[in-house]
Amino acid sequence: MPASLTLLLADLQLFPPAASAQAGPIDDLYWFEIIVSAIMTVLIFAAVILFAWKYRRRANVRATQIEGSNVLETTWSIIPFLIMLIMFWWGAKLFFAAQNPPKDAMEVFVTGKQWMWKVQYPDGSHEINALHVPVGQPVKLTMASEDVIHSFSIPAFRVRHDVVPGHYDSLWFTATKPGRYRLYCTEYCGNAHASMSGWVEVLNDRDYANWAGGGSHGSLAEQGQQLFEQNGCSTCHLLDQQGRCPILRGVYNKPVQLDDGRTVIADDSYIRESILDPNAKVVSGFQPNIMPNFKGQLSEEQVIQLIAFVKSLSPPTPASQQGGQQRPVVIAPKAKAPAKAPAASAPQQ
Amino acid sequence: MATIAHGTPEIAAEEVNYLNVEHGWKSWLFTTDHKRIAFLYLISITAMFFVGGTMAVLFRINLLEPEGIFSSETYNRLFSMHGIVMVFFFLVPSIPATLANFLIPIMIGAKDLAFPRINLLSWYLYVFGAIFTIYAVARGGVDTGWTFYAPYSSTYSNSYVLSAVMGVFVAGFSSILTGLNFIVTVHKMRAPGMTWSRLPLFVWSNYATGLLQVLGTPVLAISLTLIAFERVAHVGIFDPNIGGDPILFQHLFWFYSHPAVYIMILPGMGVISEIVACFSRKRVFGYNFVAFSSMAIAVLSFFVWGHHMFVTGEAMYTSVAFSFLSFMVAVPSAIKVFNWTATMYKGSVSFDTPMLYAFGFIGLFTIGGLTGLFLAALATDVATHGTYFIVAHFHYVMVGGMVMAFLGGLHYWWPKITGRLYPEAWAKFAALIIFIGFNLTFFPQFILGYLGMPRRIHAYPPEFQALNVLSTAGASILGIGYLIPMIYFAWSIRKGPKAPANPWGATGLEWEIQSPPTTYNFDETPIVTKEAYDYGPLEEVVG
Amino acid sequence: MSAFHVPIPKVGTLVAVWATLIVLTGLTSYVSYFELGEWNIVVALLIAVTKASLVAWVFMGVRHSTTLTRLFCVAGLAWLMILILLTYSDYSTRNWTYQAQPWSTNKAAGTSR
Amino acid sequence: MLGMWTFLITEVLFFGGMFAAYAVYRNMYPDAFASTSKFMDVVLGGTNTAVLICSSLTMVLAVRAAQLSKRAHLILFLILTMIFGTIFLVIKGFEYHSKWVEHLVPGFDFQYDEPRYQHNAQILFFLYFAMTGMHALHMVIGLGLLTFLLVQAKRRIFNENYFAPVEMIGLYWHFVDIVWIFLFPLLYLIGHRR
Ligand code: HEA
Ligand code: HEA
Ligand code: HEC
Ligand code: CUA
Ligand SMILES: [Cu+2]
Repeated sequence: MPASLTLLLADLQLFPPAASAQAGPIDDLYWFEIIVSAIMTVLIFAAVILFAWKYRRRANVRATQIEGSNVLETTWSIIPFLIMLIMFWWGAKLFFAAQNPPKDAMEVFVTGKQWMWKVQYPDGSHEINALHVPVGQPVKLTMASEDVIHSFSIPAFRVRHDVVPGHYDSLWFTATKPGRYRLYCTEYCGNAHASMSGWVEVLNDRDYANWAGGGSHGSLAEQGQQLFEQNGCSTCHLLDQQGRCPILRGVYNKPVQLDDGRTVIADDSYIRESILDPNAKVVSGFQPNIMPNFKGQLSEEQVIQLIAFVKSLSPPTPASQQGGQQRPVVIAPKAKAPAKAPAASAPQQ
Repeated sequence: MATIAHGTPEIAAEEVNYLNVEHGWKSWLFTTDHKRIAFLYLISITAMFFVGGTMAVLFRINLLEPEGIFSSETYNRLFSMHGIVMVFFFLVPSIPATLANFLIPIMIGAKDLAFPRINLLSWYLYVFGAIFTIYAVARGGVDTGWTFYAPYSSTYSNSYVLSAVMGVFVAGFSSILTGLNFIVTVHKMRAPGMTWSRLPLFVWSNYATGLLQVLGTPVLAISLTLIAFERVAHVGIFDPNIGGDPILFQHLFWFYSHPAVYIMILPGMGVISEIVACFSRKRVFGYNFVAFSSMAIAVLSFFVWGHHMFVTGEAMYTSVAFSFLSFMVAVPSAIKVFNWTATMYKGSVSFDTPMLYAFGFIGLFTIGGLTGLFLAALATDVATHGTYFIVAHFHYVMVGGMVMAFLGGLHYWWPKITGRLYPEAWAKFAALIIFIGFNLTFFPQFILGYLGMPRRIHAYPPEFQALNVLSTAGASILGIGYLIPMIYFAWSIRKGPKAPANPWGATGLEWEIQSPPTTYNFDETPIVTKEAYDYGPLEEVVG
Repeated sequence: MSAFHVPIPKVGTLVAVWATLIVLTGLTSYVSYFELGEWNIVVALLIAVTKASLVAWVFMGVRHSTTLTRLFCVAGLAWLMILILLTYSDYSTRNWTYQAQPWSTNKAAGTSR
Repeated sequence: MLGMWTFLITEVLFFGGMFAAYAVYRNMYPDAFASTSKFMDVVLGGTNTAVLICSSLTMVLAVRAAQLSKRAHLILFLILTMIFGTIFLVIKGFEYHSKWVEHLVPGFDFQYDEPRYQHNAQILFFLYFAMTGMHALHMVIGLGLLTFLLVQAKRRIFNENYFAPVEMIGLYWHFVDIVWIFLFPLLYLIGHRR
């Protein structure tokens, strides 16, 4: 057995690689917590051992009764609390910073289903349980689930987000070190939950260009265009003239006036909802119940392609930079946002 | 009612006590004596602990090999049942339904709980719940994890979710009734002179636990009911296809289940307060603070449930609030740890088995609690959620904390409960084995967790094998460690030396009556004139 | 517990409360026929709270009860509010986003290239 | 008595879970929820509210009678309370029946005449059935308890020194009334006549 033991130990790893821009800062916090914990643990162990030994029971020595001490109690409530405040503040700061992707983030779509991750790129290529990203480039994942809750996790990047069916979840990171890292599903999702894992490949620019160049299938938007024809969207949504339906050209990321008076930004989630549950938000001036419900007929992957097509109908203007997937800089309601007039609910900064 | 003692001469010679007043199974199954009910509970939860533990051993064996040994179906059922059995059928009722059930009336100078029949009812509910759950196992098990997350549990899983949910639901009511009983008992049944500031800390912490049970459990009940409706009739409440929101289930579930983790630690803290005081021959340092911190934990624990949902897409500002409140709830725990430590200062410390468990508790709970802070901090939670880091965290608090406290308390009050002594040397040996086995099992899991190993997986990447093998090795040591007390306790019930009324020289009403107590505990209602920990003259500390 | 002097409520009081409750029921139904926007629910809930308090205060005898009982009532309500408000806080603030200064792209790019 | 109050707290939170769900979904789908109001019969709902309030009055009078050892009154008021409770359940039964006929029971061929809200309205109807159903269940239990009181009253068990069970069941009954006081506006009066 010793042989196999050494083999095991050779693999022994104690700390994960840090391969994204946010990994470092999170590790710093982690180490801070470890050090605080170590100090506290040692202090308490030391005190327990010291007292237990020094005041061990001896004949004729009686315990000294002590009532307590408010000063001590206050000290050992306040000091830990202050230390905890640091942890809280630090953790929250990093968490906030991880919320919204930078404007120039490259967008990749991820669909989770029992039991695999399907990854789609804007150029139309797709892969299963694998993700290729260029180094140094912020990447935003837009994630949907076909069935139950999954959770997309890349430990080396210290990122993770649940993928809840019914809407888009997102996640972003900037990979900093070329290499292969594991990705997992970390929300229990049924029998083969364990095999819902794969690899992230971080490539340097040249390798990434090579890898990305190979696509022969049309871009995501082109695939979306095909679906647009096949599913009869084009019969109603004529590209340039308005019939019973809104024109989709130029809609993306613009505010849309709804029939109940609300205004929403036509982002990915909004378009997804418009396709899968068109009546949830009806554009003002149009009738509900005309557009058929595509739930159950289109998979989340196909919806992603359609969105890419709709997006391509709104060519980036100087104001909205490349790719078109930017979020408005001002705080804007996410499209899933239920109810509430945005003016009332959007807190400024 | 039952036939009176056709007992052996030996028993006949014995003083009358609650164990030998009546014989026959009827005298047990229809008893309303809180002590007998506590005994029934003790037997049932021990059985459930071994059921849950055996499952743990089985799936730990599976984890020896990266590609797993069992099928994923089997593995998923094992850990789900392990979690369900351990949480709802072992740890939640562990100390409250056994030790506290036995001791609260005695400690406050009462003859029984306020509602003896409800107490018995709660045991029956527990048993029914357990039967439902075992039935689910027998039919093929449940594979949802103990958290029953929708829509997996409500729509997708094809295991026996319904009967397990029913089981937990029923057991939940048993827990509510226990809590209700404690609350009313503590309010209404205290002996004359037993003021709130004289209550033993064990009573305080179980009172706080009672509040948690009463306020939290109904919400669990309703959320499980909704899951059941969804499963049976596809009503759509958590179904994203018709606009239902699975996250809502998590809110309702954790509204109970976070407070539940304090149901699973507060009684343990109470035990430790008693043990530390007794074996240091000292009153607990800062009695008021320790008592008050139990209540603070009970109240604050209801404000933090969202910390289980940081990565679900919970609103960012809500997460921040929950994170902050999670740190708040840690402060009273810290107060307790410091006070126990300070109690030993200038004490007269002896190293009997219960005290060893108390040391174990203080150390392991501190580690478990401190790693809880890693999870309460938003950024590090994102890095560790859903991994073995969480598994390690909660075993440190639940097994390292509560199970240690339970064993400590069991040893401490064993002479009172059974009237017999246990073999001290074996007990010390077992405590040591358990401590070692425990750390070996769960410490490696912290490392695994930060490396990214997800929980609830039957197969894992090969680079994690070394640590997993260590962990399994630890689990088998731990398992043996748990067997030893089983054996000597069983032995001691029949053959152990007779225990005196107060083997430890402790204060407290329970030590002033005979071991084991008579059915009505006290011949006449005691009048309390002293505080709980009256170990001698007092000295004020200034400073 | 109960053998002692319990204040016996006057029939008149009870009937008056009953009448008020009936009137309030009518009122809340009546008001619902008007379009008050967000206020509809506010009014409806205010009336409901008033009715519930009346029932608790008079019919359930809270007005004569001990502080402890009152404390329990308040606790029940407080916990209900915790449950509802904190859950609600999640849903009602999901659309509040925040554009932080993320780990600046330049910095990341700078270190890696 | 304290035991009863404690029990009522658990009841508050038991219903509370559903109220929380209601709050969340109503906030998510205000229009769909409002659209269901045409299926909610305000007259029946209002009548039922009144019936329950009357039953609360008779209940409190029953307690009073018990406190004063007026056995005949006690029995009378208990019977009245039970009659009101039964009326409530019968009316509720009619409402359920009409929902069933109109295919408005989630899980049983649910159909909504406004396709636009088909899905989200289903959630409201489920909540409607869950909440009122749970409430009705409590009413049924309450009627059982009242029957028990009635039997005991007939047996002359209660007198001015012993009436705790009447008081306790009274508390329970009033609590069930209070739940309805909230259910009525929330379920019947939402977006009414919009
Ligand atoms: C007995 C049970 C128990 C107890 C007592 C605790 C105590 C705590 N827990 Fe734990 N927890 C669980 C059982 C428990 N937990 C379980 C079962 C889960 C997982 C459920 C699942 O998903 O399956 C979980 C998960 C869990 C999570 C969610 C993780 C995730 O899924 O992403 C979080 C996040 O905040 C958390 C935090 C805390 C905190 C802050 C405490 C605090 O109360 C700890 C307070 C104690 C201390 C802090 C130590 C003593 C203090 C000192 C010695 C003072 C010195 C301190 C300083 C100077 C800072 N826990
Ligand atoms: C509440 C109490 C509790 C207790 C006491 C335990 C006790 C143990 N737990 Fe448990 N555990 C949970 C609560 C608990 N657990 C919960 C809530 C989960 C989450 C479930 C989920 O994800 O849904 C979990 C999950 C969990 C996992 C993660 C599984 C996964 O995510 O894939 C692991 C892995 O190691 C584990 C291990 C153990 C071990 C080794 C013990 C040991 O302490 C057990 C020791 C006991 C025995 C060993 C039995 C007694 C001895 C014998 C029967 C003799 C025979 C045995 C030998 C000779 C070896 N537990
Ligand atoms: C039978 C006609 C019809 C078909 C087919 C149809 N739509 Fe629509 N669509 C409408 C109408 C009418 C509206 C406006 C009312 C509304 O929002 O529901 C609309 C609205 C939309 C919107 C929101 C537009 C905005 O300005 O905010 C999007 C996006 C959309 N449709 C995409 C699609 C896609 C993609 C398909 C095919 C898979 C499709 N539609 C098929 C009729 C149709
Ligand atoms: Cu997908 Cu786990
Ligand atoms: Cu928690």
